[in-house]
Formats: sequence, structure tokens, C-alpha cells
Amino acid sequence: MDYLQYLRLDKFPHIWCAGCGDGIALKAILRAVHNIGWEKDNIAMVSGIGCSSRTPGYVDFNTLHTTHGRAIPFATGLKMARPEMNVIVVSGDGDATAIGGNHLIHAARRNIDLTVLIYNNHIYGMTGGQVSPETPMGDFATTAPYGAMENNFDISGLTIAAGASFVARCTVYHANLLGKLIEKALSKKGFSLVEVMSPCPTAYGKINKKGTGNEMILNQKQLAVRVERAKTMSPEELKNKIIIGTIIDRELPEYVNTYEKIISQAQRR
Amino acid sequence: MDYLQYLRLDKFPHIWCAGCGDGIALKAILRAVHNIGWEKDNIAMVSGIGCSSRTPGYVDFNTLHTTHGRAIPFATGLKMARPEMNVIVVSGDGDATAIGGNHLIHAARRNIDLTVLIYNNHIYGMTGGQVSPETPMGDFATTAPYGAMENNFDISGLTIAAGASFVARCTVYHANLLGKLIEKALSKKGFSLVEVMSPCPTAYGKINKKGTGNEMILNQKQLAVRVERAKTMSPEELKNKIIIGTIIDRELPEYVNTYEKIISQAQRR
Amino acid sequence: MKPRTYMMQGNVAVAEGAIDAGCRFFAGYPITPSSEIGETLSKRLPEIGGKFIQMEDEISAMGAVIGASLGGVKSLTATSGPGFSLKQENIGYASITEVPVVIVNVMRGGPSTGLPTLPSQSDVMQARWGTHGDHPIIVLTPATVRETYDMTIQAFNMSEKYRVPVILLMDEIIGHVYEKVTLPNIDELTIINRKKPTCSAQEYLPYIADETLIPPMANFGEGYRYHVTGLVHDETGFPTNKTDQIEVMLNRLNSKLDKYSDEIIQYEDTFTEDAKIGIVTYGSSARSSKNAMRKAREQGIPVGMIRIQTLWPFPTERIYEFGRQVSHIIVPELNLGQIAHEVEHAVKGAAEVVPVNKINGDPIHPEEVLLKIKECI
Amino acid sequence: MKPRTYMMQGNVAVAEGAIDAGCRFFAGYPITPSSEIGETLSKRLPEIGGKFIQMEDEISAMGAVIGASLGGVKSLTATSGPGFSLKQENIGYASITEVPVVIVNVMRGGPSTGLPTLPSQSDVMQARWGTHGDHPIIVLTPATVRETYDMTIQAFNMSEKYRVPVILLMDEIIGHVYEKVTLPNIDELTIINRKKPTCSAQEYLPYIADETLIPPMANFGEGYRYHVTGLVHDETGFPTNKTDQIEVMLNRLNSKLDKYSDEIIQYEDTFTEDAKIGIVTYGSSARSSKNAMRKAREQGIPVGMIRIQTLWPFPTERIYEFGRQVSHIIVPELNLGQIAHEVEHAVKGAAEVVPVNKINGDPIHPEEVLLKIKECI
Amino acid sequence: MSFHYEIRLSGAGGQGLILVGKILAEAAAIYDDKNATQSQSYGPEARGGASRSEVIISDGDIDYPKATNIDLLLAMTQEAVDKYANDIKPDGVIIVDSGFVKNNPKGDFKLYSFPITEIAEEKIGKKLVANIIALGVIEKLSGIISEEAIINAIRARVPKGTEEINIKAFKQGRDLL
Amino acid sequence: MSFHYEIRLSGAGGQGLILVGKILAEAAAIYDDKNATQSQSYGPEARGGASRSEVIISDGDIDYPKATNIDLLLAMTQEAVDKYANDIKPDGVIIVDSGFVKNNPKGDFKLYSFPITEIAEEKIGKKLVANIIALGVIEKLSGIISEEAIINAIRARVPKGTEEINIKAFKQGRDLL
Amino acid sequence: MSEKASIEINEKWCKGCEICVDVCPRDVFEMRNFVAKVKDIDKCTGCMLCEQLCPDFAIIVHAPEKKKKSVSV
Amino acid sequence: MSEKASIEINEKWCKGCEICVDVCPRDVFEMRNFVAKVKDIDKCTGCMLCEQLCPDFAIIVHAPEKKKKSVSV
Ligand SMILES: Cc1ncc(C[n+]2csc(CCOP(=O)(O)OP(=O)(O)O)c2C)c(N)n1
Ligand SMILES: Cc1ncc(C[n+]2csc(CCOP(=O)(O)OP(=O)(O)O)c2C)c(N)n1
Ligand code: SF4
Ligand code: SF4
Ligand code: SF4
Ligand code: SF4
Ligand code: SF4
Ligand code: SF4
Ligand SMILES: [Mg+2]
Ligand SMILES: [Mg+2]
Repeated sequence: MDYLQYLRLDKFPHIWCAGCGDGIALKAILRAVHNIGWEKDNIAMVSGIGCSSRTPGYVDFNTLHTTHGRAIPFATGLKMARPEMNVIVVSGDGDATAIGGNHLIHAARRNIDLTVLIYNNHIYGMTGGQVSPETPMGDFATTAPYGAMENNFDISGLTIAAGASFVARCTVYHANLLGKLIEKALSKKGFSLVEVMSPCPTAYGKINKKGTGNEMILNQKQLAVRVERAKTMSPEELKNKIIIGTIIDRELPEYVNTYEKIISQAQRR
Repeated sequence: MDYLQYLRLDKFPHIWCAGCGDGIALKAILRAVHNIGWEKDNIAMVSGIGCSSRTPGYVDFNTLHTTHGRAIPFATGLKMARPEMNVIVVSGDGDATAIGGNHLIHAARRNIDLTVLIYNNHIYGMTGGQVSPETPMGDFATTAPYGAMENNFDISGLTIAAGASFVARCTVYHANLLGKLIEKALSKKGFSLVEVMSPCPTAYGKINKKGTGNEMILNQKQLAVRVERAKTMSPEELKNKIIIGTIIDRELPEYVNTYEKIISQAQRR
Repeated sequence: MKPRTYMMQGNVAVAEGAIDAGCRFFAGYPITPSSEIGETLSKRLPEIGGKFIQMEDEISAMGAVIGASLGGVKSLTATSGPGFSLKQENIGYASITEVPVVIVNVMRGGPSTGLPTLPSQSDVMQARWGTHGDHPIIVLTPATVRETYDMTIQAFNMSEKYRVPVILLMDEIIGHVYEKVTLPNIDELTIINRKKPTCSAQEYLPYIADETLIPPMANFGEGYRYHVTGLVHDETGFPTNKTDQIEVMLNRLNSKLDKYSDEIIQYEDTFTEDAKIGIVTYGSSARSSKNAMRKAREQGIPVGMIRIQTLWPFPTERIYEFGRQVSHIIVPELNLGQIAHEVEHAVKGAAEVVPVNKINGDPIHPEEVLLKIKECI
Repeated sequence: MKPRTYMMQGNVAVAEGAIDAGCRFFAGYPITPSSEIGETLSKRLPEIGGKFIQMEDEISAMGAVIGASLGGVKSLTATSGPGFSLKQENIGYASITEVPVVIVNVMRGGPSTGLPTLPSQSDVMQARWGTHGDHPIIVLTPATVRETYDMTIQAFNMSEKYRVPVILLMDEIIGHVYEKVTLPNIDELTIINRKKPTCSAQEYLPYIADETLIPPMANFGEGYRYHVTGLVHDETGFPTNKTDQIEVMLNRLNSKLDKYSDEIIQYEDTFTEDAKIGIVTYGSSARSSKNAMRKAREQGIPVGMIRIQTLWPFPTERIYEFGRQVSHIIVPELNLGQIAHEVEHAVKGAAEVVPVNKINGDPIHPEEVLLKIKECI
Repeated sequence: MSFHYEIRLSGAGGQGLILVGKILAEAAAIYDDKNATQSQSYGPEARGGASRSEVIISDGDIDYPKATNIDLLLAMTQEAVDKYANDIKPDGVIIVDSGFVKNNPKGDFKLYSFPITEIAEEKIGKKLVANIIALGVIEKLSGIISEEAIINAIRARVPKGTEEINIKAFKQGRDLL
Repeated sequence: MSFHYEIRLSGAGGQGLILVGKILAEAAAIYDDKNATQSQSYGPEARGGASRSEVIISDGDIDYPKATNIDLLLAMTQEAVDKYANDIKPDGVIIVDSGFVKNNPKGDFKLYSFPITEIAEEKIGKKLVANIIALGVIEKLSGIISEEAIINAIRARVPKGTEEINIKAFKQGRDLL
Repeated sequence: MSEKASIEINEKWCKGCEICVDVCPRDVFEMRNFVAKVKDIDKCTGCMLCEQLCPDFAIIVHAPEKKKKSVSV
Repeated sequence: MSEKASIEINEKWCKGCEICVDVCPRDVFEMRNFVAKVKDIDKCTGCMLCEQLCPDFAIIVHAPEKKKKSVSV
């Protein structure tokens, strides 16, 4: 397919570092959009602040780069104002689960028809490598010079517990699968989430001696385990593995839809 | 036992309405504290804003009535400053899961040694009965004149997914069990949470025709199912039931403790 | 059309004004003493095809109204002090992205949780300066229920016309008082909607303005795909770090309202022609002051009053003139002199500024103003 | 003791100053251009038994420092504009509960996300008025790395002494510049700690003050059990709705700093004795101005400068005097005239106030100030 | 400023005094075509504690919507009467519920004392309508609003289905005098 | 204000120019006992894009910590030299990496062009030390900081274990002249 | 402590919610003038339910010695 | 479209991350002067991996007709 038709070409080359996974994730999104066949005019991409959140600037949709952590509330308002619009949120692990954690779980609870993509690079990339709720315990960061001391969130588990309809996880290495999972997420009516494991060589890889971007991406190949296979493995075997695939896919009442029904009801009275 | 020794008697009668469950919950807390035998000087009770959050004003501990939703961050700072102190957070369903939802899940993730009590009355009591993330779908509230349109959080599921060590739920009717569960929670090293189902006749009961406080409390007797029994029941049977008891109790590294270790390490260098 | 006469609460007048202004989206979070606005709209909006959402907090409510407005739906949020503090970051976002929104703050006593049920006017400076960075903002303040209705409509009109967040700053007294109002017929109202681009989507530059200084605004989903960011951006809407582009952008942003100050800045003169003693006040304090002024006039004291309706931008010129006319300007307000300070700035020493401040939760009593008037003779 | 001479960044000087002031707790959330403060402390604090926590956002960071300070540990948080906006609600809480805390805002260009890496001084008014309600606050602003160190200590001292949140307002230039500094020896420092109650726990009333107006403060866990609330409270610390009690409380709160204005308000005079043209400025703009002033003096122009160190409370009296001495007061600042407005207020028309404003992300250039100086001759 | 009448309704939260205030104001303003304002004071945030509602009725503009010179005070608790009796203007009217007010205030006013809540329970069978009985008393004693206007306002303001019982209570109150 | 020297180091993020700035400033201030400031400009938030670091060395106070009248410019990319060559003062010095700068600027300055990055790769075997080679060139050409001071500063600033390779690179740079 | 239970009701704090009336298994309470009163103390078993469930701290049960031990609080 | 794959590399956008070099199963790429170059197009099977994984949109693979169909994008 022709990615370029979806891009704002004059903004390229993009700001992401050499070997950053965010560009790979963007390609997967574009394949998904292309396969579904959505009109560019009917797509809004909303983000917060972070490297990942720079994504909307590069795509030729209706794009909204909001404040740190708040993409989901903006997207919620937009979706309610224009239910026919396909609203995609792109967010970083810090943006979505640190400062924006509450909006994430509430959107999941409401099961509002948004698709949220969280680019999880285990770090605050944009601001130079501070610890994030997704930094594995013991790993280093500029604000974790003794190693991260906190547990991290299982983003999938958390959003499922909060009420999401569709949740998946994938690495950028498995780009093909990633595109398909995003396609499923976009097609889902209800709150859908894809956690995209995206290497950040600059702010996370270096300080943790994980190598350069290409090395980190190749490493994902080793670490990834399909959800189906993971079910047959023990917790020990799964340690440090990345489980990829669809984690949940269920039918629940969608918020905007429910609201539209209430409106017709209220207007009938 | 003598509750009065723990109370600020000159503040009584308290502000809670006739038949409000919050006073019953407070008694359960005091029994738990009494049984453990903590010194009043070593207890801090921290709250946000709401009817439930007025609790600290009535007890003769170190008490801190903070801003709406933010009790947990204040408690976090206090606990880190004084690890030897026993820090109890009292919060409402709105305070803890709406505006304060992010702090709740992050404290659970850190597994910091706090005990959080959420008085769930399915409503914003203090401000006159607006819908809350805990208002059951279809129920009425001053801001849900057509019935609540959103799913609600399963507070236990959410905090377990976030990383809590100990999670329990109880009704105020089952006051004796409630006291014991709170005692367990207080004794737990790590993040512990008890969801206290507390009737609000004024702001929730009336508009939803659930009767007066005494009727609502008696109703809890009908609705409650012990966690052990619930395991043997089908989802249909469990519909609208309140599962009470210990939902999870597990060992995980506690944050302040980990930090103290890091300090000795850093100081040794 | 049947006459629209009601006993109406100020907060309800906001809701009704918003509906009549064309508002079809409200996102908020309950807080005393503003909650009735959301409560009313939760009922009323669905009846007319609009939507209400109670968000998880005030930050997200502010985000949601900006998102909805970008989608082309006029949007309102309402709060009080603590929530207003939380909204500040996103108010700045609306300001720099020039997305029309209306924010109501029904003021209660502060700071912090303060006096949740008692009246105050102490968020006046915050309404101007609460968010970081220089930014344009309009702040209106009504003194009656009827004016609350009118000003809510005005707030939407200004917001749409100038692409700026407009704050309706009320005090608890105005928010909660029930008063008899006769509302104008819908067809008598002037309703302003945002100017849409007339050029093609290809030609559209979202932040380029003609001499009006206000760029036409395309709604998301209407074929004009563009980029919106809270970073300083150039005329294309994309971030820039170039000093000359930054300058063009921020200068237009921060001066666009100057061009319209005549139509934005509103105040009401009463008995000012022959006044030797002046009162400058606003909101519920203007009601106390009016009462006091009537009594003073009955006693032959030549008092005149300017009631400020547009707090920001501040009517500096009018107050300067007034300062040169009168010996004293009494400034009754339910705070420690926030507008008095601004009046002092405006009069440049020409008249003596006499603050009447009250922050104990009681409204200013007409007798208190009367006393000051007499002291000024 | 070995001489403490280093090349040090402004942000690192905050961290080192905090440590030397006795700060042992930092809670924050990263944001450019302040992140180095937290980064430094994340390493340094554990080495000396202190604790650092990166909270989930700025709101919770602000809450955590108040909680820790109540526990008796001096506490710091640091941020920049967007985070500063988010902290406002809890800053008001610290203000009304009189819990000592220090908040650093390293200013970048606003509004909103604005210009994250570029310098600015545009949060000056927000630092005073960002939270709702009238409230006491102290705002200090340094111009060199060494002064940043000193002022951080001062900020803690003032915060502890007056039980008030103190804001250290820096601009990006001061935060990021590396400069040679020689720090004083630890034993030469004056360190002030909060006054503790001397009475028994039974007698302790947490909000009753003697003529100092500052109530002694018991730390949580030290045997004085009391209640802290953001509601307006009486002397016992419990909420009150009684007008007379509210008045006592809020009046003391809002006037306590007045009593100490002489020691709080700091500014630095350079060449002012014989000045005919004045400059009033602060932070990095004072460095540009000083450079310009030197050049002007070389050309025989009698310029003098007041560099404001305490932005709030504002040195109104000194500026008023200065206004009567000089013909013009030039006010260079990286915003649209926030302090110029205050200078205008202070001089009451006596001197002409000439703002030099820049908001394009560039620092003010000495030549620009020099130009204005020449225009004023 | 020819006609100006100030009413304060005071008691405890839950006694329905806000509703009485609204009915009075609406009756005067909408059905009797006067000007009126109604305002109330709240306890902590929106609930509990003491309750106070004020109605001002005038044929001119009402600048200041708070009562300063009270013509008529209704006090449904002892606390209320103790607190507010002094604010009454010379020769004003105070109505108390004798079931709750045991110590009658003394001063330059006319005092009317009835066991209002008891009557509600006994005569109407519903404690809850005590407020409406009081409304009847107020109407009769103040004489400033027409009976018809009040009945109209009651119909408009009380919950559907309770109109008749409330009108009965109102009449019961009028009949006390 | 007798002695005052302004250096601008420009290129791309990742080329280590900030480090060079810090070493220069530290060498001058701590080991050579002059005054010095170092400042830098950042891309979006803290990452990526163009990089610029400025060092001012003086024996008096440094009021204004930004370069206004540049004595020496190091440009490691074409973009950098295009952007900044004009800011150089008459007779100033420009050093470019000829591997990246193909179009040399023209003007009233002395231009020195070396394949700095290539040399780093070929002579030291590490592309990464190009910045330190440049530092050697700067030291030699400016002549304002002692070699010893710079070597001390290098030791203090570079990651442990890389001191010798960096000093080697520094000397390599000096030897280019 | 005696063999028989005794109950104190703090009428100033009682808000008349009737919870005690409803929950007492032995029908010990009644409402009078909107506050709870002990109707028949003899029936009381000292089970403490009323005390635990009175939201207003208005009931204190002095349970008989032997019973008290069996109640874990 | 031809029977043979062809590859376009946009050198202006290529940041030299070497991902293409590492992931291509047929060793088609090499690095030259910090940017990727096609070393041996003949080996290319048109599997698209390099295109999907180049983060900089710097690679376009024109896959051979028949292969293309088997690749789902
Ligand atoms: C309110 C606020 N706080 C902090 C920041 C600074 N900030 C910008 S991006 C970011 C974190 C980015 O991390 P993440 O979301 O994981 O995105 P990444 O850059 O790693 O893709 C932070 C803390 C901000 N812009 N606004
Ligand atoms: C920032 C802020 N927003 C809103 C409020 C208003 N407010 C006070 S309590 C409350 C909700 C109370 O509900 P909950 O936490 O469930 O407590 P409850 O009263 O039901 O016990 C709200 C919205 C506030 N005080 N501060
Ligand atoms: S800092 Fe990390 S996340 Fe950001 S662009 Fe670079 S590699 Fe990607
Ligand atoms: S409003 Fe509800 S929660 Fe609040 S005190 Fe009354 S009954 Fe309890
Ligand atoms: S102790 Fe038990 S039996 Fe006795 S009154 Fe109370 S509830 Fe009834
Ligand atoms: S439970 Fe308590 S408050 Fe309720 S009626 Fe009984 S004694 Fe009174
Ligand atoms: S398409 Fe496949 S085989 Fe061809 S170059 Fe790319 S990765 Fe290699
Ligand atoms: S993957 Fe793309 S950016 Fe990386 S080296 Fe290959 S062509 Fe260049
Ligand atoms: Mg990240
Ligand atoms: Mg609740």
C-alpha cells in the first residue's frame, strides 16, 4: 500500500530518533485504516504530549495534539459531538498511564467508542528518560538512578478490569500482526486498546544497555509469545516475555450509542 | 469497647443524616484500631472531600481533610515522611474512583503501605446526589435524570489489577465482619483496601425509592453473599448481589520498605 | 409565543441561556454552588438533542468541551473555585488553540475548599491569570438572574466571534437566588456563530487571519483536515520554534481582543453624570451598592456608580475618566481588593480608591457601603 | 572544609540548595525545563537519608509534599507552566492550612504547551493569583546560579518561618545555564525551622497565633493530635461557618506576611543613587539589563536599576519612591508586561513606565534594553 | 419603594422550608405579578444542618436579595428562633412550631405559636406537610399574597400526585387563625 | 571587561556538543580559574533535532550568558554553519566538519575545515569521539584555556573507563593543527 | 458488671433513624418523639448489634459479663 | 508491475537505524555513509518486512505482481 497518501509529507523526516519504534507503529495504523477504508475526513487522531504523541502531526487526518495525559477527555468530547467520526487516540505509557491514568480507566468504564493506542517504551522519552509506571522494576532511568522501585501496571489487565471491550498487545517487530490488531481495535464498537511495545533506544535503551533501536527491535522477536501459546506456559516460563495478540474481545453496551437512545427517548416525551 | 475514647466528643452529633451508614463504618474502624492496639498518636487519618471524607474530623488521631480526590497523594507523602505511622485513608466512591481514580490505582501499583476505605454509597452525597462511577446503570441521580448511562467500576477488580496487596468488600449491616476486614487491612503491610457499602438515604435512597436508611441497611442483609459462597454461585445468581469478604490477600514488595532498603544501599556507597 | 416569565435561579438561567445560545454539549463535574447548572442541563439537553456528560474530574470536563467545540458543537462547562483551579491548564489550551468555549465559575469562599456554600468574589484575578503564560481571555460577571441569562448568550457569542474562552464569573448569591425573570423570545435573540472558512480545504490555513485578526474556523469532520496543538504554532497550525513565526502568532493571539475592546468591554453607569463620589463594583456587590446609592441619593449625596460587566479586559479608560471626575472611588467586593487594585492602577492617583472588602461569607450589606459613602463626603 | 567551587546548572543549584536547607523529601513529575531538579534529587536524597518520589502527576506531587511536610520533613516540588497550573488547587490548600512547602516553577513559554524549551517569565501573575481565593504567597526569583542556591535556602526559611508556600520562580535561562559558583560552607548558612508548640498536647490549638501571627506547628506523629482541613477553620483547626471566626482566621492568614514585609521583600539596587532613568526587572532579564546599563553608563547615561528578588509581595513602596526619582522606568521582561503593570500601579503616574516585552522565545538582548534607554533620554 | 416585605423561613434541613420559600416567591411573582426573590443558605456543601430560606416581595426592583429588616419570621426549631428573633423589625411577626420551640422569644413583635408538626401528623397524617401548614399560617398572617396565587404555586411546585393533600394542609394552616 | 570569549558549538543532537561545552566551561572556570557560563538550546521538550551549546569565558562577571558576538564557531552540520556563520564577529574563527559541511561559508572569518568525524572513526575507531577531536581543535585555535585544564575537565566529565580514549581523541584534535 | 444487660441511649445524638428498632432481634427498642427508647430491657441478650449499627454513637450496651466474652468486637 | 521486486530508499528520510539491514531475511541491504542502500535486489522476495519495519518511511518495496497478492498488508 501507499503510506504516503496518508502523510503530511512536508513534515518529514519526522522527529523520532533513529531506531525509534514509533514510526513502525504509525505504519501499522495506516495499514489498518487503509484496509478498513475509512475516509481521511472521517478520522480524528488525538494525542497528549510525548514522542508518541507527536504522531498526529504526521498524518493527514483531523489531528489534535492536546495537553499531557488528556487526549482521552478531548477525544471523548469530540466523539460525543460527532459520533460518526472515527476517533483514534495515540498516547505514550507516561501520557496514558501516569498523568492520564484516570481518563484511561474512565473511558474504558464508559466503554466509549474510541481506539486508544499506547506506545509503551517503558520510559518518558520526550522529556529525556524519566521513570514511568511502565519501567520494569530495577531498570534505570534518569529519575531512577538506583533502579525503578515500583511495580508497573499491566495495562491490559487494568483496562479490562475497568471495562474495555477490546484489548490487545503487540510489539512493533511483529508489524504485520500489529496492523491486524489495530484493525480489529478500530473496527470494534466500544472502547478498544492496543498496547504497542515500541523501543526507545535513546532514553531507555541506552541507560539500560539494551543496545540500539535495531537491536531492541530484534530482541522483541525473542521475547514475544502469542497469547494462544502463552496460555499453555507457566508463569516462570512467561517471565519477561511479551504476550502478544488479542487479550480480550467482548460485547458491552457502548456509551455514545446508549446516549443516542436516551436522546430519542427524551425527545419522544 | 469504649468508642468514645477515640472520638472528638465536642464535634458530636456528627453531620451525617439520620440513617446514613457512615457512622456505622466509623465504628467498625474504631473497633479494628482498638483490637490492634495502635496508639492514637501513631495513627493518621486522611480524607478528601465528601460526606464520608468528614470522618477524620470526628476521631482523635492526627487527621487530615485534604482536597477532593487527593487524599491518597497526601497520605503517600505523609507515609514516606513517617514510615512508622499508620496511615488510613477514608474516601467516598466519587472521591476515590472519580476525581481520585488515578491516585487510587497508582497507590495500589506502588503497593505503598496505606489502608484505603472507600465508602461506596453509589452517589455524590455531599453535593446533593449527582451520579458517580458507582451509580448502578439505570439508577437515578440529579445528573442522571434518565438513569445512569455508564457502567460502573468494580472497585475490587480494578485495584487488584492495579496491584493491591489486600482487597475486601463489606456492607455496614455486617458490621462485625466489616470491623474484622478492616482490622486485616490495617494489619497488612502493603496497599490494602476495603470497600464499605454504606447507604445514603438522602441523596441516593430517596430518588431511587430505596426507602429510608434503616430500610436500606436491612436490605443489605438480603443482598450480601459471602465471598466463599459466591464462588459456588452462577453469574445470574450473583446479579445485584453484594459479595462480601476478603477478595484478595497476597504478598508483594511494599514501596516504603523498598525505599528504605535503597537508602541504606545508597548510603553505604 | 407565550410570555417567558418565570421564577428562576441564576444557575438555571445559565443553563437556559446556554440552550438558547445554541449550546448542545455540557461536560462538567459537580461542585457547590454551581451544580444546578449541570443538573438542569443533564435533563434539558437530551430533550433538544444535546448531550451532557459528567466527567471524572474538572480537568477532563474542560478537555471534553474543547474536543466537542472542535467538533462544531457549542460547549459549556461550569464549576466553582477548586474545579476552576483544575481547569486552568486546559483553559490555556483553549486560549492558544482559539477554540470557543464558555466556562462558568460560580464563586464561593476560598482559598482551597474554603467556604463551599458561602458567597465570594475572590476568583477575579484568577480568572484573568490562572493559567500559565500570557493569554487572551474574556471574563463577564452578571448581577441579576436575567442578566445571567443574557450574559450566558453573550459569552457564547463572544467566544464564537473572537475564538476565545469566555468565563462567566458569578458569585454564589447570583447563582442561587431565585428571581422573577421575563426572558426575551428566542427570535429576538442575536446569536453569533463561528466564522467558517470560505476557501477550499486545500487552501485552508487554520491560523491565518485577515484584518479581523480572527481566523475562520473549520470544524473537525467537515472536510478541512488540519492540525491543532497547544504548542506555539504557525499559521498552518503546526508547531514552530522560529522566533519570527512565534512572534506573529503570539502577538496576534494576545492583541486580537484589543481590536474589539469597544464591543467587549461593558459596564453600566448609574447616576454618574453629576457624581462627586464614585462607586465601582460588580456582581452581587453591585446590588448592595445600588441599594446604598439610592439611600445616599435620598440623603442628597451625589454618588454615582459604574457597575462592571466585563471584568476582563478591564474598562481601564472609563475608570480613568471616572477617577478624574470624582474625589473617591469606593470599590465594594467580596474579596480583599482585587478589583480595587485594578481601579487604583486605572485612576493613576487621580481619585482616592476606597476598598470595601468582605471575606467572611456574608454578602456586603448596603449599610456598609452607605457608611463608606458618608465617610467620603 | 574544602572550598565548594563548581560549574553548576541553575536547576542543580536548586537541588543542592534544598539539601543544604534541610529538605529531605521531593515529590514531582518531570517537565522541561525543570526536570534536572528532580533528577538530581532522585540521586542525592537517598544518599543522605531523604526520599524522592515521582508521582503520577503534578497534582499528586503537590499533595505529597504537603503530606510530607505535615509529617515534619521539609519538602520540595518542581515543575514548569503546565504542571504549575495543575498544582494550583493544592497550593491553595498549603496556603490555607499554613503548611510550609517550596514550589519551583522553571518558566518556559506559554500559554499551554507553548514553547517547552524556550525561556519566558510569563507565569509571574499566575504565581500570585493562580489558585482560587485570596491567599498569602511568597514568590522569589533569582538571576544567577549562586543566587538560585541561596534563594532556595531562603525559600525554605521563609516557608518554615511564615508557614506559607514559597514559590521559586525561575526562567529557563537561569534553570539551564551552567555557571561557576562558590557555595558557602554549610556551617555558615542560616537555616530556619518551623516553630514548634511549647505547650502541652492538651493545650495545643493549631491555629492560634500570638503577636507573631504565625501559629507554632506540631508535626504529625509527635503527640499533638490535631485536625487539618482546607475548609475555613477556627483556631482549633476545625471548620467553621461563623462569620466572626471566619473573619479572624482569614484576616490573620491574609495579613500575616504584611508584618514581615521588610524581611520578605528583597530587591537589589544598582547605580540608583544618581539615576535619572530607571530600570526595574528580574531574573535573566536583569542580566541583559545590567549589561545594557553598563554600556549606557559607559556612554554617560545616568541609568539605575532595581532588580526585584521578591516578586510577591511586590516592593510597591520602593518602586513608588523610585518612580518619583526617575523620569522613566524601563521594565524588561519576557512576557507582555505583567510586572510593568504592577510598576505602573506602584508609581501612580509619577514616572513613565516603558515596558520591554519579548515572548518569542529569545531572551531579551542587552542591545534592546540599551535602545530603550536611549529613547528615554 | 412603596411595598417591600421580607420573610425568613428557618429550621432544620429536611423540614421543607426551601420549598415554602419557592412557593411564596412564585405565588407573589408569577401569580400575583409582584417582584420577588428567594434565596437560601446552605450547610456544608449542599447538605444537612440548619436551613434558612428568605423571600423578599416588593412592587419595585429588589436590589439586595437578602433579608435585612424582617417582616415575618417562621421558626421551626428552637435554635432558629434563638438565632433570628433579633433580626425582626419592630412590630414584625414571628411564627413558631410549639412542638419544637419551648422557650418563646421576647421582644417587640407579634408571636404566634402552633404545634405545627403535630397538627400535620394528626390532622393530615403526614409529618412532612408541616411546612405547608406553616405556609397557610404565613399567608393568612402576612396578607400580602392572594390565596389563589399560593394555591396555584403549590400545584406547580409540589410533586405530582400530592397536590390535593398539600392544598388541604395549606387550608388547615389558614384555618388555625 | 578585559577578556571575554564566546564560543558556539552547533550541530545535531547526539553529536555530543553539550558535553564539549561543559568541558570547555569547566576547564576554564574550575581548572583555569576564569569565569565561564555554558548554556544550550533544546529541541522539542528535551530531545532530537538541532543542537547548540554556547560557552562564554571571561575574567569578569558574565551578565548575559548567551553568545552575542561569537569568537569561535564549531559547526558539525551544514545546517549549523548556514544558520550561524553570520553571527561570527569580524576575524572570528569557524571550524567545520568537512564530512558534513560541503558548502563552506564565506565572510570575514578564518575557516578551518577537517573531516572530524571521519578522523574519529579512522584514527580512534569511534565515530562518537568526533566531538572530543573538535575540542582539541578548539583548544589549539582559541588558545584561551590551558591544555592541562581541558584534560582535567575531560577526566571529570566523560564516563568512567573512557578517559584515555577521549584524551587520545583530544590530542588527535590538537595535532590537526 | 451485672448479670443483666443495660443500655444507654444518648438522646442528644440520636437522630431517630430507627435502625436499632429494626435490627434488634429481641425488639428491645421503640421510637418515641423521634428518638429511640428502650422498651423492654429484659429481653436484651447483649448481642451488641444495636450498638454496632447505631450510626450516631447514641447507643451503649453494657452487656452482661458472661455474654460479653462471647462477643468478639 | 514487473515480475521482479524493486526497492526505493528515500535517503533524505533514512536515519541509518539499520533495522532494514537486520530484518531482511535475504540480506538485501547494507549501510553506506550512514544510510541504507540496496546491496543485492535480486535476492529480494518482496516480503515487505523491511518496508513495514522501516520507522522512517524511507523504504518502498515494489513487490512482484504475484507475490504481492500473497502479502496481506
Ligand atoms: C502537565 C505536564 N506535565 C509534564 C509535562 C512534560 N512531559 C512531556 S511528555 C512527558 C512524558 C512522555 O512520556 P510518554 O508519555 O511515555 O511518551 P514518550 O515520549 O515516551 O513517547 C512529560 C512528562 C507536560 N508536557 N505537561
Ligand atoms: C475539585 C473539586 N471538585 C468538586 C468538588 C465538590 N465535591 C465535594 S464532595 C464531592 C463528591 C462527594 O461524593 P463521594 O466522594 O462519593 O462522597 P460522599 O459524599 O458520597 O460520601 C464533590 C463532587 C470539590 N470539593 N472539589
Ligand atoms: S526519545 Fe525514545 S521515544 Fe522519543 S523519539 Fe527518541 S527513541 Fe523514540
Ligand atoms: S447525604 Fe447521604 S452520605 Fe451524606 S450524610 Fe446524608 S445520608 Fe450520608
Ligand atoms: S444488644 Fe442485641 S438484643 Fe440487646 S438491644 Fe441491642 S440488638 Fe437488641
Ligand atoms: S440507631 Fe441510634 S440514631 Fe438510630 S434511632 Fe437508634 S439510637 Fe437513634
Ligand atoms: S522485501 Fe523482504 S526480502 Fe525484499 S528487501 Fe525487504 S525484507 Fe528483504
Ligand atoms: S530501516 Fe529505514 S531508516 Fe533504518 S536504515 Fe533502513 S532505510 Fe534507513
Ligand atoms: Mg514512553
Ligand atoms: Mg459517595
